[in-house]
Amino acid sequence: MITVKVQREDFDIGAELAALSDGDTQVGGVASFTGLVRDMAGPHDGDAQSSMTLEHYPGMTEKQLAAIAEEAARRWPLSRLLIIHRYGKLLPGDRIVLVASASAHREAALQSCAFLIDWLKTKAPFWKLEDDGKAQNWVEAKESDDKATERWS
Amino acid sequence: MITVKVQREDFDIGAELAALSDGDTQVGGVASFTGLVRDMAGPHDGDAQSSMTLEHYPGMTEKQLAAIAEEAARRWPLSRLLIIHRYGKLLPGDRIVLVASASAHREAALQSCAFLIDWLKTKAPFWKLEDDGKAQNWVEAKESDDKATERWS
Amino acid sequence: MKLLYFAWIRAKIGVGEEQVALPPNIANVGDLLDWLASRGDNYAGALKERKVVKVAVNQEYVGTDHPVKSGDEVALFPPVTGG
Amino acid sequence: MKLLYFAWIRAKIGVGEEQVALPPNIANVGDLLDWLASRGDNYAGALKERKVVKVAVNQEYVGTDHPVKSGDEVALFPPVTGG
Repeated sequence: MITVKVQREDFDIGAELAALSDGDTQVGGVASFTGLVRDMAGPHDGDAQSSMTLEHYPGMTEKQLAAIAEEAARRWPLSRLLIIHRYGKLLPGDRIVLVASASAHREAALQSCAFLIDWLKTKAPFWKLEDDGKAQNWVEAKESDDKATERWS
Repeated sequence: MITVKVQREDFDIGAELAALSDGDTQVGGVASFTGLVRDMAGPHDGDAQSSMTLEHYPGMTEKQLAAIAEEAARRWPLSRLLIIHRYGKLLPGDRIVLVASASAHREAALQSCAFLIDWLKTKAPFWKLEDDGKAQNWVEAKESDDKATERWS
Repeated sequence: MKLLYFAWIRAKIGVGEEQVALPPNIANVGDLLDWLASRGDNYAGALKERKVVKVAVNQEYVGTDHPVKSGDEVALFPPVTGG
Repeated sequence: MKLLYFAWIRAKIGVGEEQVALPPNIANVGDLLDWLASRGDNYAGALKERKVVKVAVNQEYVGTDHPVKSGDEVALFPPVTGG
């Protein structure tokens, strides 16, 4: 019912979302959120190539993602639930993360997706190192992310 | 920026979602909701094959979906927005509808998706005729859908 | 005037679409529904529960006081159930 | 004890992982952080802003009063920024 993947490779959203309802005709809706790498080198930075490197804590990452997913499954009536998070070097436009949930009820699917991505942003041990083509810097945690997580408690 | 499709054919979610951010590296997230046909013949109904036939109002449907999408684009900072709704005869597990939105901000993407599906359920001229394998009946509008739409006004 | 019927309203009336010549005293949607209901048992039955009948004139939702004229496309249908 | 460092804490300390023998007076996470900060400028610099240092013992988030013992895996890292 809960699938968690932490991987360097890209993923196939169509196949992943299809798998969330495959063979289960009680599923009425599948909600998803895909996070993408934004371009940090602005349009005025000429040919500067920005990138992002995701570091994580192998072992703890999987445990935390599974715990977040289990919490979502306790809060909403979900049939299946998926979290995929990538690590390593990524370029603008690359997929970073996919959260998705399948439910008989659309509210449960959509709300649990919002919950998963909010919690993941404040609990899962990943760190982003941004490179705007000129300098590297570690992305700072946002207070707005803490606030977003608080609304679920 | 806004894409609306009303069609008999199935759609490729992976390709549709990829198109929502393709070439736009300011997109930080893509949210989606896919509605599926649930099986109306319960597990005790033996080999009864249920189905659902969607009737719509050609012309007005497209206008209403475009109006709903434009309203979402006014309310949230969205880069692109997609609604695909099928009509005709569908079987359990078949995709009915896809709403998706791309934004720099995850909240905007997720909330606009919830808005799109709620509004669509009360404004878009589609009607479901259920066949549980024994009898046909027109699905009744749910008060809960009206309530869900009201929270956006 | 072009009339369109959908879902169980179409099923009860028995046709999905028809062209009608408006009597001169029909000014708005309410008048039109009254007149249609008088055209036969199938119409009367389909339009009995007047408050569940949704009306679109020229593909826009309208209320019963909305004016109608002979060139309009008027659609009658039950509450929508898509999505 | 196995110590793991991530992100800029790792970069400032200069290693990602090390095995240390705990001095006998280290009872909890707070003691451990104090002792680590005394091991050199790189540690002191990395742990200067104590309130932004997150700690996991055996892969679970803990507070500074959580006990530590020699067989533990202890990780120090800044607030997470995934997703």
